[in-house]
Amino acid sequence: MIDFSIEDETRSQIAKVREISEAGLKYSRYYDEHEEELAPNRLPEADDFRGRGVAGRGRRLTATDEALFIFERSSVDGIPLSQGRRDMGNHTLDAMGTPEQKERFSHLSFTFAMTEPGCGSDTSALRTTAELHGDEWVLNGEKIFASGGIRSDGAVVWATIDRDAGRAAIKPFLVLRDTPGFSVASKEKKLGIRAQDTAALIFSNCRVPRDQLLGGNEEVSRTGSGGYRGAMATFNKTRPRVSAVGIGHALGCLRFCKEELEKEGIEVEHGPGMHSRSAAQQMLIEIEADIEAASLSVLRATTLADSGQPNSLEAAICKSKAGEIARTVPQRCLEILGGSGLSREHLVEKWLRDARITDIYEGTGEIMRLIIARQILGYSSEELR
Amino acid sequence: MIDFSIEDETRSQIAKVREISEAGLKYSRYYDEHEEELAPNRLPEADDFRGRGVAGRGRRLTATDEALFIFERSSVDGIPLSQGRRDMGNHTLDAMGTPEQKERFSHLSFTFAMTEPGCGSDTSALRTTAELHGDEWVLNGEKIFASGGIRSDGAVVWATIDRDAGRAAIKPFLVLRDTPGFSVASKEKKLGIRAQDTAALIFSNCRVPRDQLLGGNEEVSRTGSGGYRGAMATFNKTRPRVSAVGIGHALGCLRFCKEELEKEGIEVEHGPGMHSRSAAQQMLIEIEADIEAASLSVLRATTLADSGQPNSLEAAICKSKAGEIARTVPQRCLEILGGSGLSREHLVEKWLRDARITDIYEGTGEIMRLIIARQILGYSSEELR
Amino acid sequence: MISFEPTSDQIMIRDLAKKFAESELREQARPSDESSTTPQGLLDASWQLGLVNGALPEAYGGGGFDRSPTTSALVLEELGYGCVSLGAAVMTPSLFALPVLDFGTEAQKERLLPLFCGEHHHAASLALQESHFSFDPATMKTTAQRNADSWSIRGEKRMVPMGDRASHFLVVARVGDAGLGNLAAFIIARDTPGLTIGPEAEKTLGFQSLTRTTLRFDGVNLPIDAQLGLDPYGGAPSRFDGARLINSLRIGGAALAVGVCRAVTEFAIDYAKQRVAFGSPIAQKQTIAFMLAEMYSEVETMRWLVWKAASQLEQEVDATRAATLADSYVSRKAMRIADNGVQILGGHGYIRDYPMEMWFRNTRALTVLEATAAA
Amino acid sequence: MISFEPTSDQIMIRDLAKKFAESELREQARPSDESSTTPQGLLDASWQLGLVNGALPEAYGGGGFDRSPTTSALVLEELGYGCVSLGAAVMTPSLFALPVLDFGTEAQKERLLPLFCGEHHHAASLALQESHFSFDPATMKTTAQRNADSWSIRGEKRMVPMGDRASHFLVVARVGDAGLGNLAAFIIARDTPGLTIGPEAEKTLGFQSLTRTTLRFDGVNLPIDAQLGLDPYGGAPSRFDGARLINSLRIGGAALAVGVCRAVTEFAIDYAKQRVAFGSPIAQKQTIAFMLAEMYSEVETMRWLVWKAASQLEQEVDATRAATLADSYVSRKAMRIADNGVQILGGHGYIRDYPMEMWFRNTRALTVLEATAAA
Repeated sequence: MIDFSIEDETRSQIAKVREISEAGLKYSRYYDEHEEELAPNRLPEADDFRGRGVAGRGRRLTATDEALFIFERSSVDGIPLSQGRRDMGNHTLDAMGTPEQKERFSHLSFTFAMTEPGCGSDTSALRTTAELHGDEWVLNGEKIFASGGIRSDGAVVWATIDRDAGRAAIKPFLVLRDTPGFSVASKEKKLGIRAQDTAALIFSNCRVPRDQLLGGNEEVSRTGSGGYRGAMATFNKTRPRVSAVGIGHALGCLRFCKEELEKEGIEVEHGPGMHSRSAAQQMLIEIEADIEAASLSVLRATTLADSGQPNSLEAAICKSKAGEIARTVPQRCLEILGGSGLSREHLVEKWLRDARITDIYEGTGEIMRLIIARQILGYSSEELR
Repeated sequence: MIDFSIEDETRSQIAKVREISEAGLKYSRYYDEHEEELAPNRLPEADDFRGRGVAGRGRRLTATDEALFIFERSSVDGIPLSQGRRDMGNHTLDAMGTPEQKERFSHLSFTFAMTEPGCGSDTSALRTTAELHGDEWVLNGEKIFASGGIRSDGAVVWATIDRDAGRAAIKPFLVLRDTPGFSVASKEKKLGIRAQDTAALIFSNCRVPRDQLLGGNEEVSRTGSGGYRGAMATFNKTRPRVSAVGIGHALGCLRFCKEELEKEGIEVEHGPGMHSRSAAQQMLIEIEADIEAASLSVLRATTLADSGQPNSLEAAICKSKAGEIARTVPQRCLEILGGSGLSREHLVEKWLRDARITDIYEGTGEIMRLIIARQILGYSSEELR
Repeated sequence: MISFEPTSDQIMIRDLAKKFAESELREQARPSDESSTTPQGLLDASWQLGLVNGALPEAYGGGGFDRSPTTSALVLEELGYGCVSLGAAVMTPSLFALPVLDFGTEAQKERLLPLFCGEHHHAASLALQESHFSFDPATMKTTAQRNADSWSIRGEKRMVPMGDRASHFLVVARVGDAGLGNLAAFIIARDTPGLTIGPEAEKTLGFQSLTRTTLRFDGVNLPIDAQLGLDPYGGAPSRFDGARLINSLRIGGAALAVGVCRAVTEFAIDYAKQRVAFGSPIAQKQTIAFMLAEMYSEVETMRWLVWKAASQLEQEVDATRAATLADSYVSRKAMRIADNGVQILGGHGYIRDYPMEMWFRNTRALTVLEATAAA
Repeated sequence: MISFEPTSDQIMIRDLAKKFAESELREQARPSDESSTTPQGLLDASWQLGLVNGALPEAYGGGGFDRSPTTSALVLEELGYGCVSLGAAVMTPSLFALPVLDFGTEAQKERLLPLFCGEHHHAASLALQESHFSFDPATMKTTAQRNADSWSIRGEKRMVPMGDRASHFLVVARVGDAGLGNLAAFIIARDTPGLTIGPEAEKTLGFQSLTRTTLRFDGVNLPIDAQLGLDPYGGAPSRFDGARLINSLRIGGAALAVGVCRAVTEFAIDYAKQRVAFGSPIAQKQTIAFMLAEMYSEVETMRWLVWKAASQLEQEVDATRAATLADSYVSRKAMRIADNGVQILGGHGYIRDYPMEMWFRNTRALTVLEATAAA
């Protein structure tokens, strides 16, 4: 049955998410302005919620519930009281790891190290190499834009085991933090998401046990796309999540606008038509509609995932929509708020900066449209590039 | 000196253009609804203006004045009281004809026959052939979307004299209406511009005197782009003109909106900011700004032409801008006007249909952006396609 | 719980509508548009599908399926896919029958609903749109004045669908100050004194195959029980809910828009894969491919907005927010999709040999008209 | 007659500004942004170019060039190209001096303009922006109350540029009902009792290298002749024209925006031609190439709108329409250009190693702030 209602239990969990998020709010601006500091894995306020945690503790969260929680958390701001033991690389471990690897490593957090200075979405240009020397892989190369690259316990590093073999030879390796030859080159200074430790990583003759090739498949298939499929499986899970983050910030901006304008006597009513609205009211309704649309596209992708259906098209669609609204909504809200909205007294300007990453990381909007177009047109990556 | 003021003399000419255009207004809807009829070359009202004509009679019009007149005429509607003796092919004659050809043919009107069923902007795919048999060119092929293709005295027909030689072998030929083998296949039924006779033309063993190859150059240069340059010279003149037509219609829509809403008590004031405006007022100001922007881009292209400077980049820019606003402004005006705006009692719905061609003919908006991109990036058509 | 899955019953009805849309509507769309007529034969044929009477209770002779706005949304998308204008024509009787079902008194239902449960097509309609350009349902100008034992209606309605053959009209009028809460609806038979219909059909940009006329009310006098939802002997306030009606209309129109946009996108995809320029299909140019990707994505997204609003209507929670958001989003995106459809076809999008120019006109008309369909 | 050609004098001044922008402003932009400071050395260096005092009459010690809004537009574009925030800082004294020149009484000019004609940089500023989110100059809340022989100012101004070092402020306040016609401007010295400055600099999204502070007026009492343009002994109405001032500010801000957008476009073009993906420079992908084409086209078009409005200001015809249209167009397009600039650079547009993210922040700030520069 077509249904968009949220069950009472989920509603109360969302309310709890909100409460927890509000408790972390006092750190939002601090870590935005002190990017050189790494927030502790557990903030003091976390203790207040010990044992009262939402979801994820007892039963397994659905992707849909998770998206709803992320909307809420990011609309407040999104500094987590306690850093989870999961990072983007963990999704790759889930998707590609052997049972043994999952058993050994799932309690650790792994950053996802794919992008290189000369290679973004075009993974065939990847230059980091892994050579098998006896029972060890020797990794050499440089990675950038690794989120959580300083804090995490290790990295899922994408490297080629045969530079002549193209994408088929690209494989993910689990590399633990203390492995000799694994070092942090720098922590990026960014427009936004400054509380997140985005790092450039260097692998210099970094020796990794042979069984830490994720999935264990050492073959270079001539037809397949190698580890790329694993990267895709990762993205199908993480794209709806990062979409939800960006949408949450857009929602935060909208809420702020509406609350502040209400104080100044400007309220938005949904019923009357365009000719009964002021310019600001019209903009707010359009913004709200755009956010609603992007949110529904996320939920479409997560409900497919929850029922075990393929969702790579829908994950790309929601990422593309979310990227667009995460870019434009905070900008439009500032148009409504005018000069005073720019002030760092409020979070709108921070959400504008934070949300801007949505259309960039985990594949830009352009890459999303490429993925969508290939699927709906039935074109290979050779036919549409 | 940077100056955007219009001289008094030009102003009074514009007023006359308006008067003449209003006299033709009664035919607008008629020929829109009776597309099977060809409007006479001279409407009865033309007599009222005999000898009182604007510009173009005595002195040579600048392209800038012409653009200003077209804005005005198309904002009223644009049915001309008397069909000029010039059609798009005449611009090619001006640009490429030998002095003898100009002398012999300038008093006639020529449609511009380039597009074919399987070939739009990609002229290298052109299939119409011209073979030299003795002292005559024998033309064979089919042309579509020839504006004025029924009314004009002849056609400038683009054909290849060597199908293996690519664009360099494409040449324009002057073909008079009564030449055996030249026939009209059909008159197109269109979304808009129904008063214009857009035709599909057939050339079947159509024999044309050898000296009617425009410009007379029978060589196929290995490096040049052949007659293509002549087509470009044509477009650099006609693109600002057709841009002005589309902008004029957009202006007509805006005027209608403002006048009608004023009657209903809704007025647009420019001074106060966004928070003092209604949704409709805000839309109208944005529409007005968009029209102003596109108009200025036309004037930029025409002033360059008037001072003998190259303007192919600016002609593409203005066509691209005009195409966009000619598409969107009537649509947005209908959003403001609501259901009643759809009625054929008013001209807005006609302008929406008429103006929609602006972003299609003489190169789509996509082709314009390709031209702009190549120029600003310094890329050849091989490097950016 | 959040779910995007129609029930199997809904899928059955949708598929029925889809088949009809792909054959009948598609086939008759262009000739009907060119001749500005609504073919009665098509309406009669559609009647056999039970799209209008299926949702009416068996007690009045209907099909007895549940009255379901989500089912309506599914059906309307398919009809819009076939031809948005003929699709709206097919569903025009619902514009009358569904409000009667939703808001009517028992007496009104007993009197009127059986009209739609016969073997033959029965035309009735809804009159909402008005002449002035700043029209908004909340501030409409047609008024109903209550007298001792009658109502007096004054005003003018435009673009009333099927005004040429409707036996009854549901006329929405204002009974107080501005606001959707002060709207009332009145049942007016075709031959009521003071009501002037047409006489000419209105000529408009799109929707040519759906005959529309003007209605003028020069102090039309109506009995008290002509007010929808008001039992003159019951004493209770009217059951009519203007906001709910407007929501239902906004959602219905948006559902049609999803359909026509799906048609546009599908056609543009096929065309772009066939049409060769510069040595390869234009679908292989990034610009065209990305346009198509965006069109496809928006059609999906528009649908979810419509479904969400429809499901709220169905669950009888206030759907005003959801309907307004769906309307806002769908109107903006639908026009862009239809416009891009024309652009992708270029000159071929501009001539009437292809359906694209018709879809373009119909979409522009659809998204500015109020009251084309009810969900 | 319509002409897009600057005079040779204008070209000379523009080139001077351009050279300064390309060297000094570009070099100091990032460190100033990161440290949130306006380097006094840069201001002093700029002073030697005569950008502020060049347009002041020789009678007051100025350069004696004609006061020309089109020249200002040319200069501001170049400064915006170098760094929109530092460029605005350099021109901040004009926000005070130009209105005094345009509207001041002879006595006010004699007293104040020489301040800007010395050898050393002199800071003064304009206070317009207010706290509330629905701020609009026409409906501002700061009021000036006329008493028998004094004015009393109440209210708060925000984001006042160079509030940390300005010797004088021109404060715009409302003296009647809403409307630009009821605005007046007042000359207030830094040490006036009742005026509270800052104390802290305001922290904002962009424009970090232009120090801005809050000004609070708790019943500041001013002599009658503190009103700009009013000769207390002349009896004539004030020469101050609020609409003209707002027009000048809107055009000035838009001119800066053209500059930063030109910088963004140029940088993005260079980057896209260098950056290789999928075997070729990304500039060869249609999507990126078309984005760049659009950015380039818009920068050109924005410039013409600014020039047209500036030329009307110069010819002393009412520039309200042209200024509003330029402001509307430029604000919308500038943000899109800066945003696309970030997008084209991808991750590299997001990190502070490149100037793009700074231009992005500055553009968003610029296009929502009032009063960043005067034309």
